[in-house]
Amino acid sequence: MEVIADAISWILIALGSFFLVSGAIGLIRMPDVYTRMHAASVIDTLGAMLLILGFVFQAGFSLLALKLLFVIALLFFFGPVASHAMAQAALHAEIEPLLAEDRRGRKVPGDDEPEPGGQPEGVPST
Amino acid sequence: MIGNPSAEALVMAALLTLLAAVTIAIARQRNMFGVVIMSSIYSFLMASLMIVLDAVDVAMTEASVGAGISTVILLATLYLTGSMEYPQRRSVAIPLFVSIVVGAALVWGTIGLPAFGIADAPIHQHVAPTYIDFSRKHDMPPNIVTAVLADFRSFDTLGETTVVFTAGIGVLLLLQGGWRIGGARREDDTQGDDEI
Amino acid sequence: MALVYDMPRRKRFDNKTREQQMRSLVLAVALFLFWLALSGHYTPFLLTIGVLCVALTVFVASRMLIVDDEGQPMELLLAAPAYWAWLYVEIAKSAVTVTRIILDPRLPISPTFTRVRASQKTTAGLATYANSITLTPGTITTGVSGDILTVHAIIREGADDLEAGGMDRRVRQFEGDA
Amino acid sequence: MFVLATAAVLLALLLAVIRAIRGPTVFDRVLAGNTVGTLAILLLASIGFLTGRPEFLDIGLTYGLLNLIGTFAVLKFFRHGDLAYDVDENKEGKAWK
Repeated sequence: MEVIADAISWILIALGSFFLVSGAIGLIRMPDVYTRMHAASVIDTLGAMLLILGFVFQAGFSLLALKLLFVIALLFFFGPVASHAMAQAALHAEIEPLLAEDRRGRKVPGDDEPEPGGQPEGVPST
Repeated sequence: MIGNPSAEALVMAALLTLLAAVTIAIARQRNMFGVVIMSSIYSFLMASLMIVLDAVDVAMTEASVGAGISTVILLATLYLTGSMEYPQRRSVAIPLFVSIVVGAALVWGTIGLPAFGIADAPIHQHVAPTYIDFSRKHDMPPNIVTAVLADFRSFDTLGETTVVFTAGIGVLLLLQGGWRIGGARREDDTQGDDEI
Repeated sequence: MALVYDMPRRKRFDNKTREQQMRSLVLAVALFLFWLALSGHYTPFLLTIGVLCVALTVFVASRMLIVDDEGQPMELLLAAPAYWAWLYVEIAKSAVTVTRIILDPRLPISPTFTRVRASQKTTAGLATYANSITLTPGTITTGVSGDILTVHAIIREGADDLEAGGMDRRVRQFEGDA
Repeated sequence: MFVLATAAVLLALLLAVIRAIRGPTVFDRVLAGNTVGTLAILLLASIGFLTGRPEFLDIGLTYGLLNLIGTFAVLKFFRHGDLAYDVDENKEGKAWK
Protein backbone atom coordinates (compact mmCIF):
# COMPACT_ATOMS: atom_id res chain seq x y z
CA MET A 1 0.00 0.00 0.00
CA GLU A 2 2.80 2.32 1.00
CA VAL A 3 4.64 1.47 -2.20
CA ILE A 4 1.62 2.24 -4.37
CA ALA A 5 1.05 5.61 -2.71
CA ASP A 6 4.74 6.41 -3.13
CA ALA A 7 4.68 5.44 -6.80
CA ILE A 8 1.56 7.54 -7.47
CA SER A 9 3.04 10.52 -5.69
CA TRP A 10 6.31 10.22 -7.59
CA ILE A 11 4.50 10.13 -10.90
CA LEU A 12 2.42 13.15 -9.92
CA ILE A 13 5.47 15.09 -8.70
CA ALA A 14 7.40 14.30 -11.87
CA LEU A 15 4.49 15.34 -14.10
CA GLY A 16 3.91 18.48 -12.05
CA SER A 17 7.58 19.44 -12.30
CA PHE A 18 7.47 18.89 -16.06
CA PHE A 19 4.44 21.15 -16.53
CA LEU A 20 5.92 23.73 -14.17
CA VAL A 21 9.09 24.01 -16.20
CA SER A 22 7.36 23.95 -19.57
CA GLY A 23 4.92 26.66 -18.45
CA ALA A 24 7.89 28.76 -17.37
CA ILE A 25 9.55 28.18 -20.75
CA GLY A 26 6.33 29.38 -22.34
CA LEU A 27 6.51 32.48 -20.19
CA ILE A 28 9.80 33.26 -21.91
CA ARG A 29 8.98 32.09 -25.44
CA MET A 30 5.54 33.59 -26.02
CA PRO A 31 5.45 36.81 -28.05
CA ASP A 32 3.03 39.04 -26.10
CA VAL A 33 1.31 39.51 -22.72
CA TYR A 34 -1.90 37.70 -23.56
CA THR A 35 -0.22 34.58 -24.90
CA ARG A 36 2.15 34.59 -21.91
CA MET A 37 -0.90 34.50 -19.63
CA HIS A 38 -1.89 31.19 -21.21
CA ALA A 39 1.57 29.82 -20.43
CA ALA A 40 1.36 31.09 -16.85
CA SER A 41 -2.01 29.42 -16.41
CA VAL A 42 -0.35 26.06 -17.21
CA ILE A 43 1.89 26.69 -14.19
CA ASP A 44 -0.99 27.75 -11.97
CA THR A 45 -3.30 24.89 -12.86
CA LEU A 46 -1.72 21.65 -13.93
CA GLY A 47 1.86 22.28 -12.73
CA ALA A 48 1.07 23.50 -9.23
CA MET A 49 -1.92 21.25 -8.67
CA LEU A 50 -0.22 18.02 -9.74
CA LEU A 51 2.85 18.84 -7.66
CA ILE A 52 0.76 19.55 -4.57
CA LEU A 53 -1.37 16.47 -5.20
CA GLY A 54 1.86 14.48 -5.22
CA PHE A 55 2.76 15.99 -1.85
CA VAL A 56 -0.72 15.08 -0.57
CA PHE A 57 0.01 11.41 -1.30
CA GLN A 58 3.27 11.77 0.63
CA ALA A 59 1.50 13.36 3.58
CA GLY A 60 -1.09 10.59 3.87
CA PHE A 61 -4.30 11.06 5.87
CA SER A 62 -3.40 13.98 8.09
CA LEU A 63 -4.08 17.63 8.71
CA LEU A 64 -1.10 18.29 6.48
CA ALA A 65 -2.87 16.79 3.48
CA LEU A 66 -5.90 18.93 4.27
CA LYS A 67 -3.76 22.06 4.31
CA LEU A 68 -2.29 21.13 0.95
CA LEU A 69 -5.81 20.67 -0.39
CA PHE A 70 -6.63 24.16 0.88
CA VAL A 71 -3.70 25.48 -1.15
CA ILE A 72 -5.10 23.73 -4.24
CA ALA A 73 -8.52 25.27 -3.55
CA LEU A 74 -6.90 28.68 -3.24
CA LEU A 75 -5.23 28.32 -6.63
CA PHE A 76 -8.43 26.92 -8.10
CA PHE A 77 -10.62 29.83 -7.00
CA PHE A 78 -8.28 32.82 -7.07
CA GLY A 79 -6.04 31.96 -10.02
CA PRO A 80 -8.67 32.71 -12.67
CA VAL A 81 -9.73 35.89 -10.87
CA ALA A 82 -6.18 37.24 -11.06
CA SER A 83 -5.76 36.17 -14.71
CA HIS A 84 -9.02 37.80 -15.68
CA ALA A 85 -8.12 41.04 -13.89
CA MET A 86 -4.73 41.04 -15.60
CA ALA A 87 -6.16 40.53 -19.08
CA GLN A 88 -8.80 43.18 -18.53
CA ALA A 89 -6.32 45.72 -17.18
CA ALA A 90 -3.95 45.08 -20.09
CA LEU A 91 -6.78 45.58 -22.59
CA HIS A 92 -7.84 48.71 -20.77
CA ALA A 93 -4.29 50.06 -21.03
CA GLU A 94 -4.66 49.58 -24.79
CA ILE A 95 -1.93 47.03 -25.16
CA GLU A 96 -2.75 45.58 -28.56
CA PRO A 97 -2.81 41.80 -28.69
CA LEU A 98 -1.12 40.01 -31.55
CA LEU A 99 -4.02 38.37 -33.34
CA ALA A 100 -4.31 35.80 -36.04
CA GLU A 101 -8.04 36.32 -36.13
CA ASP A 102 -10.40 38.75 -34.43
CA ARG A 103 -13.94 37.47 -34.04
CA ARG A 104 -15.06 40.16 -31.65
CA GLY A 105 -17.34 41.49 -34.40
CA ARG A 106 -19.12 38.21 -34.79
CA LYS A 107 -22.83 37.95 -34.28
CA VAL A 108 -23.80 36.06 -31.17
CA PRO A 109 -27.29 34.56 -30.95
CA GLY A 110 -29.57 36.83 -28.98
CA ASP A 111 -27.36 39.86 -29.42
CA ASP A 112 -28.34 43.12 -31.11
CA GLU A 113 -25.28 45.29 -31.32
CA PRO A 114 -21.94 43.67 -32.14
CA GLU A 115 -18.91 45.54 -30.90
CA PRO A 116 -16.68 47.31 -33.40
CA GLY A 117 -13.63 45.46 -34.56
CA GLY A 118 -13.52 42.23 -36.46
CA GLN A 119 -10.68 42.89 -38.85
CA PRO A 120 -7.64 40.66 -38.68
CA GLU A 121 -4.87 42.69 -37.11
CA GLY A 122 -1.66 41.13 -38.31
CA VAL A 123 -0.21 37.69 -38.04
CA PRO A 124 1.73 36.47 -34.99
CA SER A 125 5.44 36.12 -35.33
CA THR A 126 5.90 32.39 -35.26
CA MET B 1 18.32 21.56 8.18
CA ILE B 2 17.69 17.89 8.84
CA GLY B 3 17.51 16.56 5.31
CA ASN B 4 20.06 17.13 2.65
CA PRO B 5 22.64 19.78 3.49
CA SER B 6 24.04 20.15 0.00
CA ALA B 7 20.59 20.54 -1.56
CA GLU B 8 19.85 23.17 1.09
CA ALA B 9 22.98 25.08 0.22
CA LEU B 10 22.13 24.88 -3.46
CA VAL B 11 18.60 26.22 -2.93
CA MET B 12 19.99 29.04 -0.83
CA ALA B 13 22.60 29.92 -3.44
CA ALA B 14 19.97 29.95 -6.19
CA LEU B 15 17.64 32.16 -4.18
CA LEU B 16 20.43 34.57 -3.28
CA THR B 17 21.45 34.84 -6.94
CA LEU B 18 17.87 35.60 -7.95
CA LEU B 19 17.66 38.19 -5.16
CA ALA B 20 20.81 39.88 -6.44
CA ALA B 21 19.46 39.88 -10.00
CA VAL B 22 16.14 41.40 -8.90
CA THR B 23 17.94 44.03 -6.82
CA ILE B 24 20.08 45.12 -9.76
CA ALA B 25 16.99 45.19 -11.98
CA ILE B 26 15.19 47.38 -9.43
CA ALA B 27 18.13 49.78 -9.32
CA ARG B 28 18.21 50.02 -13.12
CA GLN B 29 14.46 50.30 -13.56
CA ARG B 30 13.18 53.81 -14.37
CA ASN B 31 9.46 53.08 -14.40
CA MET B 32 8.17 53.24 -10.83
CA PHE B 33 5.41 50.67 -11.40
CA GLY B 34 8.06 48.22 -12.47
CA VAL B 35 9.91 48.97 -9.24
CA VAL B 36 6.80 48.33 -7.13
CA ILE B 37 6.11 45.00 -8.80
CA MET B 38 9.71 43.88 -8.62
CA SER B 39 9.99 44.76 -4.96
CA SER B 40 6.98 42.54 -4.35
CA ILE B 41 8.82 39.76 -6.23
CA TYR B 42 11.86 40.52 -4.06
CA SER B 43 9.74 40.04 -0.94
CA PHE B 44 8.49 36.66 -2.07
CA LEU B 45 12.02 35.50 -2.83
CA MET B 46 13.25 36.85 0.51
CA ALA B 47 10.41 35.08 2.32
CA SER B 48 11.35 31.82 0.60
CA LEU B 49 14.95 32.32 1.72
CA MET B 50 13.73 32.85 5.30
CA ILE B 51 11.84 29.55 5.05
CA VAL B 52 15.04 27.80 3.96
CA LEU B 53 16.79 29.37 6.96
CA ASP B 54 14.00 27.97 9.22
CA ALA B 55 12.85 31.45 10.28
CA VAL B 56 9.20 30.80 9.57
CA ASP B 57 7.79 33.75 11.50
CA VAL B 58 10.14 36.19 9.81
CA ALA B 59 9.10 34.75 6.45
CA MET B 60 5.47 35.37 7.32
CA THR B 61 6.15 38.97 8.32
CA GLU B 62 8.34 39.56 5.28
CA ALA B 63 5.63 38.32 2.94
CA SER B 64 2.79 40.25 4.54
CA VAL B 65 4.70 43.49 4.93
CA GLY B 66 6.76 43.30 1.76
CA ALA B 67 4.28 41.85 -0.71
CA GLY B 68 1.08 43.04 0.91
CA ILE B 69 1.18 46.37 2.60
CA SER B 70 4.20 48.01 1.01
CA THR B 71 2.75 47.38 -2.44
CA VAL B 72 -0.42 49.17 -1.41
CA ILE B 73 1.46 52.02 0.23
CA LEU B 74 3.87 52.47 -2.68
CA LEU B 75 0.97 52.56 -5.11
CA ALA B 76 -0.83 55.12 -2.98
CA THR B 77 2.37 57.19 -3.18
CA LEU B 78 2.53 56.79 -6.94
CA TYR B 79 -1.03 58.08 -7.13
CA LEU B 80 0.27 61.35 -5.68
CA THR B 81 3.53 61.55 -7.61
CA GLY B 82 4.61 60.78 -11.14
CA SER B 83 5.49 57.29 -12.26
CA MET B 84 8.76 57.93 -14.10
CA GLU B 85 12.07 58.60 -12.41
CA TYR B 86 14.01 61.66 -13.60
CA PRO B 87 17.45 60.93 -15.02
CA GLN B 88 20.26 61.26 -12.53
CA ARG B 89 22.07 64.59 -12.81
CA ARG B 90 24.63 64.49 -10.02
CA SER B 91 27.64 62.25 -9.81
CA VAL B 92 27.14 58.94 -8.02
CA ALA B 93 30.63 58.95 -6.44
CA ILE B 94 29.64 59.98 -2.91
CA PRO B 95 26.59 57.66 -2.57
CA LEU B 96 28.67 54.81 -3.95
CA PHE B 97 31.44 55.51 -1.43
CA VAL B 98 28.95 55.67 1.48
CA SER B 99 27.25 52.42 0.53
CA ILE B 100 30.57 50.60 0.05
CA VAL B 101 31.77 51.74 3.48
CA VAL B 102 28.49 50.77 5.18
CA GLY B 103 28.43 47.42 3.40
CA ALA B 104 32.02 46.70 4.39
CA ALA B 105 31.25 47.60 8.00
CA LEU B 106 28.30 45.20 8.02
CA VAL B 107 30.37 42.37 6.53
CA TRP B 108 33.09 43.09 9.09
CA GLY B 109 30.42 42.89 11.81
CA THR B 110 29.39 39.39 10.73
CA ILE B 111 32.92 38.11 11.43
CA GLY B 112 32.26 38.49 15.16
CA LEU B 113 29.10 36.34 15.03
CA PRO B 114 29.16 32.66 15.98
CA ALA B 115 29.34 30.26 13.02
CA PHE B 116 26.05 29.61 11.28
CA GLY B 117 23.92 26.82 12.76
CA ILE B 118 26.48 25.94 15.44
CA ALA B 119 24.98 24.24 18.51
CA ASP B 120 26.88 26.06 21.29
CA ALA B 121 26.11 29.59 20.13
CA PRO B 122 25.13 31.91 23.03
CA ILE B 123 21.44 31.84 22.07
CA HIS B 124 21.26 28.08 22.58
CA GLN B 125 23.05 28.33 25.95
CA HIS B 126 20.57 30.35 28.01
CA VAL B 127 17.92 32.07 25.88
CA ALA B 128 16.25 29.12 24.19
CA PRO B 129 16.25 26.82 27.30
CA THR B 130 14.70 29.62 29.38
CA TYR B 131 11.89 30.07 26.87
CA ILE B 132 11.24 26.35 26.77
CA ASP B 133 11.26 25.88 30.58
CA PHE B 134 9.20 28.95 31.29
CA SER B 135 6.52 28.25 28.70
CA ARG B 136 6.14 24.70 29.95
CA LYS B 137 5.90 25.79 33.56
CA HIS B 138 3.31 28.51 33.03
CA ASP B 139 0.92 26.68 30.70
CA MET B 140 1.51 28.86 27.69
CA PRO B 141 0.37 27.98 24.14
CA PRO B 142 1.55 24.53 22.98
CA ASN B 143 3.55 25.99 20.12
CA ILE B 144 6.68 27.56 21.61
CA VAL B 145 7.08 30.01 18.74
CA THR B 146 3.59 31.26 19.52
CA ALA B 147 4.48 31.47 23.20
CA VAL B 148 7.61 33.48 22.42
CA LEU B 149 5.75 35.82 20.10
CA ALA B 150 2.55 36.27 22.07
CA ASP B 151 3.75 36.01 25.70
CA PHE B 152 7.44 36.83 26.00
CA ARG B 153 7.56 39.50 23.31
CA SER B 154 3.98 40.65 23.29
CA PHE B 155 4.66 44.36 22.84
CA ASP B 156 6.96 43.71 19.93
CA THR B 157 4.28 41.51 18.42
CA LEU B 158 1.66 44.16 19.06
CA GLY B 159 3.65 46.47 16.81
CA GLU B 160 3.90 43.84 14.09
CA THR B 161 0.23 42.99 14.37
CA THR B 162 -0.61 46.65 13.98
CA VAL B 163 1.24 46.59 10.68
CA VAL B 164 -0.64 43.49 9.57
CA PHE B 165 -3.90 45.08 10.70
CA THR B 166 -3.13 48.10 8.56
CA ALA B 167 -2.52 45.70 5.70
CA GLY B 168 -5.99 44.31 6.39
CA ILE B 169 -7.46 47.79 6.09
CA GLY B 170 -5.66 48.09 2.77
CA VAL B 171 -7.39 44.91 1.66
CA LEU B 172 -10.79 46.24 2.63
CA LEU B 173 -9.99 49.41 0.74
CA LEU B 174 -9.25 47.34 -2.34
CA LEU B 175 -11.99 44.78 -2.30
CA GLN B 176 -14.86 46.74 -0.85
CA GLY B 177 -14.29 49.84 -2.94
CA GLY B 178 -15.39 52.78 -0.93
CA TRP B 179 -17.81 55.46 -0.20
CA ARG B 180 -15.82 58.65 -0.24
CA ILE B 181 -16.20 61.09 2.62
CA GLY B 182 -19.86 61.92 3.10
CA GLY B 183 -20.90 59.53 0.36
CA ALA B 184 -19.83 62.06 -2.22
CA ARG B 185 -18.13 61.36 -5.47
CA ARG B 186 -16.83 63.55 -8.20
CA GLU B 187 -18.85 63.73 -11.38
CA ASP B 188 -15.74 63.43 -13.53
CA ASP B 189 -14.84 60.06 -12.02
CA THR B 190 -17.08 58.29 -14.49
CA GLN B 191 -15.16 59.53 -17.50
CA GLY B 192 -13.25 56.99 -19.50
CA ASP B 193 -14.97 54.12 -17.78
CA ASP B 194 -16.02 51.78 -20.51
CA GLU B 195 -16.76 48.12 -20.21
CA ILE B 196 -14.84 45.70 -22.30
CA MET C 1 -17.29 70.04 -9.75
CA ALA C 2 -20.71 68.59 -9.13
CA LEU C 3 -21.25 66.38 -6.14
CA VAL C 4 -23.65 63.49 -6.39
CA TYR C 5 -24.96 61.81 -3.28
CA ASP C 6 -25.54 58.10 -3.44
CA MET C 7 -27.51 55.90 -1.16
CA PRO C 8 -25.53 52.89 0.05
CA ARG C 9 -26.01 50.50 -2.80
CA ARG C 10 -26.95 47.34 -1.00
CA LYS C 11 -29.80 46.11 1.14
CA ARG C 12 -30.25 47.63 4.58
CA PHE C 13 -28.96 45.76 7.60
CA ASP C 14 -32.25 45.21 9.36
CA ASN C 15 -34.24 42.93 7.05
CA LYS C 16 -32.38 39.86 8.06
CA THR C 17 -34.36 37.02 6.58
CA ARG C 18 -34.44 33.39 7.45
CA GLU C 19 -32.34 32.63 4.41
CA GLN C 20 -29.59 34.93 5.58
CA GLN C 21 -29.57 33.28 9.00
CA MET C 22 -29.21 29.93 7.28
CA ARG C 23 -26.30 31.25 5.21
CA SER C 24 -24.65 32.67 8.31
CA LEU C 25 -24.94 29.32 10.03
CA VAL C 26 -23.41 27.45 7.09
CA LEU C 27 -20.63 30.03 6.91
CA ALA C 28 -19.95 29.66 10.64
CA VAL C 29 -19.77 25.87 10.43
CA ALA C 30 -17.47 26.04 7.40
CA LEU C 31 -15.20 28.57 9.09
CA PHE C 32 -15.02 26.52 12.27
CA LEU C 33 -14.09 23.39 10.34
CA PHE C 34 -11.39 25.41 8.58
CA TRP C 35 -10.16 26.64 11.95
CA LEU C 36 -10.04 23.08 13.32
CA ALA C 37 -8.12 21.92 10.26
CA LEU C 38 -5.49 24.62 10.58
CA SER C 39 -5.14 24.48 14.37
CA GLY C 40 -4.41 20.84 15.19
CA HIS C 41 -4.63 21.45 18.96
CA TYR C 42 -7.91 20.63 20.64
CA THR C 43 -7.94 21.83 24.25
CA PRO C 44 -11.09 23.47 25.70
CA PHE C 45 -9.39 26.86 25.94
CA LEU C 46 -8.27 26.91 22.30
CA LEU C 47 -11.64 25.60 21.09
CA THR C 48 -13.41 28.42 22.94
CA ILE C 49 -11.10 30.95 21.32
CA GLY C 50 -11.90 29.39 17.95
CA VAL C 51 -15.64 29.65 18.49
CA LEU C 52 -15.27 33.29 19.49
CA CYS C 53 -13.16 34.08 16.42
CA VAL C 54 -15.70 32.43 14.14
CA ALA C 55 -18.58 34.31 15.78
CA LEU C 56 -16.75 37.60 15.36
CA THR C 57 -15.93 36.86 11.71
CA VAL C 58 -19.51 35.92 10.87
CA PHE C 59 -20.80 39.02 12.65
CA VAL C 60 -18.43 41.28 10.73
CA ALA C 61 -19.23 39.50 7.47
CA SER C 62 -22.96 39.94 7.95
CA ARG C 63 -22.43 43.59 8.83
CA MET C 64 -20.45 43.99 5.62
CA LEU C 65 -23.46 42.44 3.83
CA ILE C 66 -21.35 39.82 2.08
CA VAL C 67 -23.37 36.87 3.37
CA ASP C 68 -25.68 36.55 0.39
CA ASP C 69 -26.22 34.25 -2.57
CA GLU C 70 -23.35 35.90 -4.43
CA GLY C 71 -20.80 35.84 -1.63
CA GLN C 72 -21.69 32.39 -0.42
CA PRO C 73 -23.51 30.26 -2.99
CA MET C 74 -24.22 27.29 -0.76
CA GLU C 75 -26.89 25.92 -3.14
CA LEU C 76 -24.15 24.98 -5.58
CA LEU C 77 -22.17 23.05 -2.99
CA LEU C 78 -23.77 19.66 -3.59
CA ALA C 79 -23.41 19.71 -7.36
CA ALA C 80 -19.90 21.14 -7.18
CA PRO C 81 -17.67 18.05 -6.78
CA ALA C 82 -18.94 16.41 -9.97
CA TYR C 83 -18.47 19.65 -11.87
CA TRP C 84 -14.98 20.18 -10.46
CA ALA C 85 -13.95 16.68 -11.51
CA TRP C 86 -15.22 17.32 -15.03
CA LEU C 87 -13.50 20.70 -15.10
CA TYR C 88 -10.23 19.22 -13.91
CA VAL C 89 -10.21 16.76 -16.80
CA GLU C 90 -10.85 19.65 -19.19
CA ILE C 91 -8.00 21.63 -17.58
CA ALA C 92 -5.65 18.68 -17.97
CA LYS C 93 -6.56 18.22 -21.63
CA SER C 94 -6.10 21.85 -22.57
CA ALA C 95 -2.94 22.18 -20.45
CA VAL C 96 -1.42 19.33 -22.45
CA THR C 97 -2.40 21.12 -25.66
CA VAL C 98 -0.81 24.39 -24.51
CA THR C 99 2.31 22.57 -23.32
CA ARG C 100 2.72 20.97 -26.74
CA ILE C 101 2.43 24.40 -28.35
CA ILE C 102 5.05 25.80 -25.98
CA LEU C 103 7.52 23.00 -26.56
CA ASP C 104 6.99 22.94 -30.33
CA PRO C 105 10.00 24.65 -31.95
CA ARG C 106 7.72 26.42 -34.47
CA LEU C 107 5.47 27.84 -31.70
CA PRO C 108 2.25 27.27 -33.69
CA ILE C 109 0.02 29.85 -32.02
CA SER C 110 -2.92 31.60 -33.66
CA PRO C 111 -4.26 34.02 -31.03
CA THR C 112 -7.94 34.69 -31.49
CA PHE C 113 -10.40 37.03 -29.86
CA THR C 114 -14.00 35.95 -29.84
CA ARG C 115 -17.31 36.57 -28.12
CA VAL C 116 -19.49 33.86 -26.69
CA ARG C 117 -22.90 33.96 -25.12
CA ALA C 118 -23.37 32.72 -21.55
CA SER C 119 -26.80 31.20 -21.07
CA GLN C 120 -26.63 30.87 -17.27
CA LYS C 121 -29.48 32.28 -15.24
CA THR C 122 -27.70 33.24 -12.00
CA THR C 123 -24.69 35.43 -11.33
CA ALA C 124 -22.97 32.52 -9.60
CA GLY C 125 -23.47 30.42 -12.73
CA LEU C 126 -22.11 33.17 -14.97
CA ALA C 127 -19.10 33.62 -12.70
CA THR C 128 -18.53 29.85 -12.74
CA TYR C 129 -18.60 29.80 -16.53
CA ALA C 130 -16.29 32.81 -16.92
CA ASN C 131 -13.83 31.47 -14.34
CA SER C 132 -13.91 27.99 -15.87
CA ILE C 133 -12.96 29.50 -19.23
CA THR C 134 -10.08 31.36 -17.60
CA LEU C 135 -9.00 28.36 -15.56
CA THR C 136 -8.57 26.11 -18.60
CA PRO C 137 -5.18 27.01 -20.07
CA GLY C 138 -5.47 28.37 -23.57
CA THR C 139 -8.51 30.55 -23.03
CA ILE C 140 -8.97 33.66 -20.90
CA THR C 141 -12.16 35.62 -20.30
CA THR C 142 -11.13 39.22 -20.78
CA GLY C 143 -14.47 40.89 -20.24
CA VAL C 144 -18.11 40.38 -19.35
CA SER C 145 -20.79 42.64 -20.72
CA GLY C 146 -24.33 41.56 -19.94
CA ASP C 147 -24.31 37.89 -20.89
CA ILE C 148 -21.68 38.20 -23.60
CA LEU C 149 -18.16 37.09 -22.68
CA THR C 150 -15.10 38.28 -24.57
CA VAL C 151 -12.53 35.51 -24.73
CA HIS C 152 -8.91 35.42 -25.81
CA ALA C 153 -7.78 32.02 -27.04
CA ILE C 154 -4.23 31.02 -27.89
CA ILE C 155 -5.25 28.92 -30.89
CA ARG C 156 -8.25 29.05 -33.21
CA GLU C 157 -9.44 25.61 -32.12
CA GLY C 158 -9.86 26.84 -28.54
CA ALA C 159 -12.17 29.62 -29.72
CA ASP C 160 -14.06 27.16 -31.94
CA ASP C 161 -14.65 24.83 -28.99
CA LEU C 162 -16.08 27.64 -26.88
CA GLU C 163 -18.32 28.85 -29.69
CA ALA C 164 -19.68 25.31 -30.00
CA GLY C 165 -20.84 25.79 -26.40
CA GLY C 166 -20.01 22.47 -24.73
CA MET C 167 -18.76 24.08 -21.54
CA ASP C 168 -21.69 26.49 -21.48
CA ARG C 169 -24.11 23.55 -21.47
CA ARG C 170 -22.13 21.76 -18.76
CA VAL C 171 -22.20 24.83 -16.48
CA ARG C 172 -25.92 25.26 -17.08
CA GLN C 173 -26.49 21.66 -16.12
CA PHE C 174 -24.39 22.18 -12.98
CA GLU C 175 -26.44 25.25 -12.14
CA GLY C 176 -29.67 23.41 -12.81
CA ASP C 177 -28.73 20.48 -10.54
CA ALA C 178 -28.46 22.80 -7.59
CA MET D 1 12.18 12.96 -5.61
CA PHE D 2 11.71 16.12 -3.58
CA VAL D 3 15.06 17.28 -4.91
CA LEU D 4 13.62 17.04 -8.42
CA ALA D 5 10.53 19.03 -7.40
CA THR D 6 12.66 21.70 -5.70
CA ALA D 7 14.93 21.93 -8.72
CA ALA D 8 11.95 22.29 -11.06
CA VAL D 9 10.46 25.03 -8.90
CA LEU D 10 13.78 26.87 -8.79
CA LEU D 11 14.19 26.62 -12.56
CA ALA D 12 10.67 27.95 -13.11
CA LEU D 13 11.41 30.70 -10.58
CA LEU D 14 14.53 31.64 -12.55
CA LEU D 15 12.58 31.87 -15.83
CA ALA D 16 9.79 33.89 -14.19
CA VAL D 17 12.31 36.33 -12.73
CA ILE D 18 13.94 36.68 -16.15
CA ARG D 19 10.52 37.56 -17.56
CA ALA D 20 9.98 40.08 -14.77
CA ILE D 21 13.31 41.75 -15.47
CA ARG D 22 12.92 41.79 -19.26
CA GLY D 23 9.40 43.21 -19.19
CA PRO D 24 8.67 44.81 -21.65
CA THR D 25 5.28 46.04 -20.42
CA VAL D 26 4.18 46.46 -16.82
CA PHE D 27 1.66 43.66 -17.28
CA ASP D 28 4.42 41.21 -18.12
CA ARG D 29 5.98 42.08 -14.80
CA VAL D 30 2.67 41.70 -12.96
CA LEU D 31 2.18 38.32 -14.60
CA ALA D 32 5.69 37.24 -13.67
CA GLY D 33 5.15 38.53 -10.12
CA ASN D 34 1.96 36.52 -9.80
CA THR D 35 3.77 33.43 -11.04
CA VAL D 36 6.61 34.03 -8.57
CA GLY D 37 4.01 34.13 -5.79
CA THR D 38 2.60 30.75 -6.85
CA LEU D 39 6.09 29.30 -7.15
CA ALA D 40 6.96 30.60 -3.67
CA ILE D 41 4.11 28.49 -2.27
CA LEU D 42 5.38 25.46 -4.15
CA LEU D 43 8.94 26.09 -3.01
CA LEU D 44 7.70 26.35 0.57
CA ALA D 45 5.95 22.99 0.26
CA SER D 46 8.79 21.20 -1.50
CA ILE D 47 11.44 22.53 0.89
CA GLY D 48 9.22 21.48 3.76
CA PHE D 49 9.15 17.91 2.47
CA LEU D 50 12.82 18.01 1.50
CA THR D 51 13.88 18.85 5.05
CA GLY D 52 11.30 16.50 6.54
CA ARG D 53 9.44 19.28 8.32
CA PRO D 54 6.37 20.16 6.26
CA GLU D 55 4.44 21.59 9.22
CA PHE D 56 4.47 25.24 8.27
CA LEU D 57 2.28 24.96 5.20
CA ASP D 58 -0.28 27.37 6.65
CA ILE D 59 2.07 30.10 5.54
CA GLY D 60 1.49 28.96 1.97
CA LEU D 61 -2.14 29.99 2.32
CA THR D 62 -1.05 33.41 3.55
CA TYR D 63 1.29 33.73 0.57
CA GLY D 64 -1.52 32.92 -1.80
CA LEU D 65 -3.80 35.55 -0.32
CA LEU D 66 -1.06 38.18 -0.22
CA ASN D 67 -0.14 37.41 -3.80
CA LEU D 68 -3.74 37.97 -4.83
CA ILE D 69 -3.91 41.24 -2.90
CA GLY D 70 -0.67 42.56 -4.35
CA THR D 71 -1.70 41.65 -7.89
CA PHE D 72 -5.11 43.21 -7.43
CA ALA D 73 -3.67 46.39 -5.93
CA VAL D 74 -1.45 46.91 -8.97
CA LEU D 75 -4.13 45.99 -11.49
CA LYS D 76 -6.81 48.07 -9.84
CA PHE D 77 -4.45 50.99 -9.92
CA PHE D 78 -3.91 50.51 -13.65
CA ARG D 79 -7.51 49.90 -14.46
CA HIS D 80 -8.89 52.85 -12.52
CA GLY D 81 -5.90 55.00 -11.52
CA ASP D 82 -7.09 54.93 -7.93
CA LEU D 83 -7.04 52.31 -5.19
CA ALA D 84 -10.40 53.27 -3.70
CA TYR D 85 -12.38 53.01 -6.91
CA ASP D 86 -15.72 51.29 -6.75
CA VAL D 87 -17.26 49.98 -9.93
CA ASP D 88 -20.82 49.81 -8.65
CA GLU D 89 -20.65 53.35 -7.40
CA ASN D 90 -19.73 54.68 -10.80
CA LYS D 91 -21.96 52.65 -12.99
CA GLU D 92 -25.65 52.46 -12.38
CA GLY D 93 -28.13 50.24 -14.11
CA LYS D 94 -25.64 48.11 -16.04
CA ALA D 95 -25.88 45.20 -13.66
CA TRP D 96 -26.25 41.76 -15.09
CA LYS D 97 -29.97 41.17 -15.59
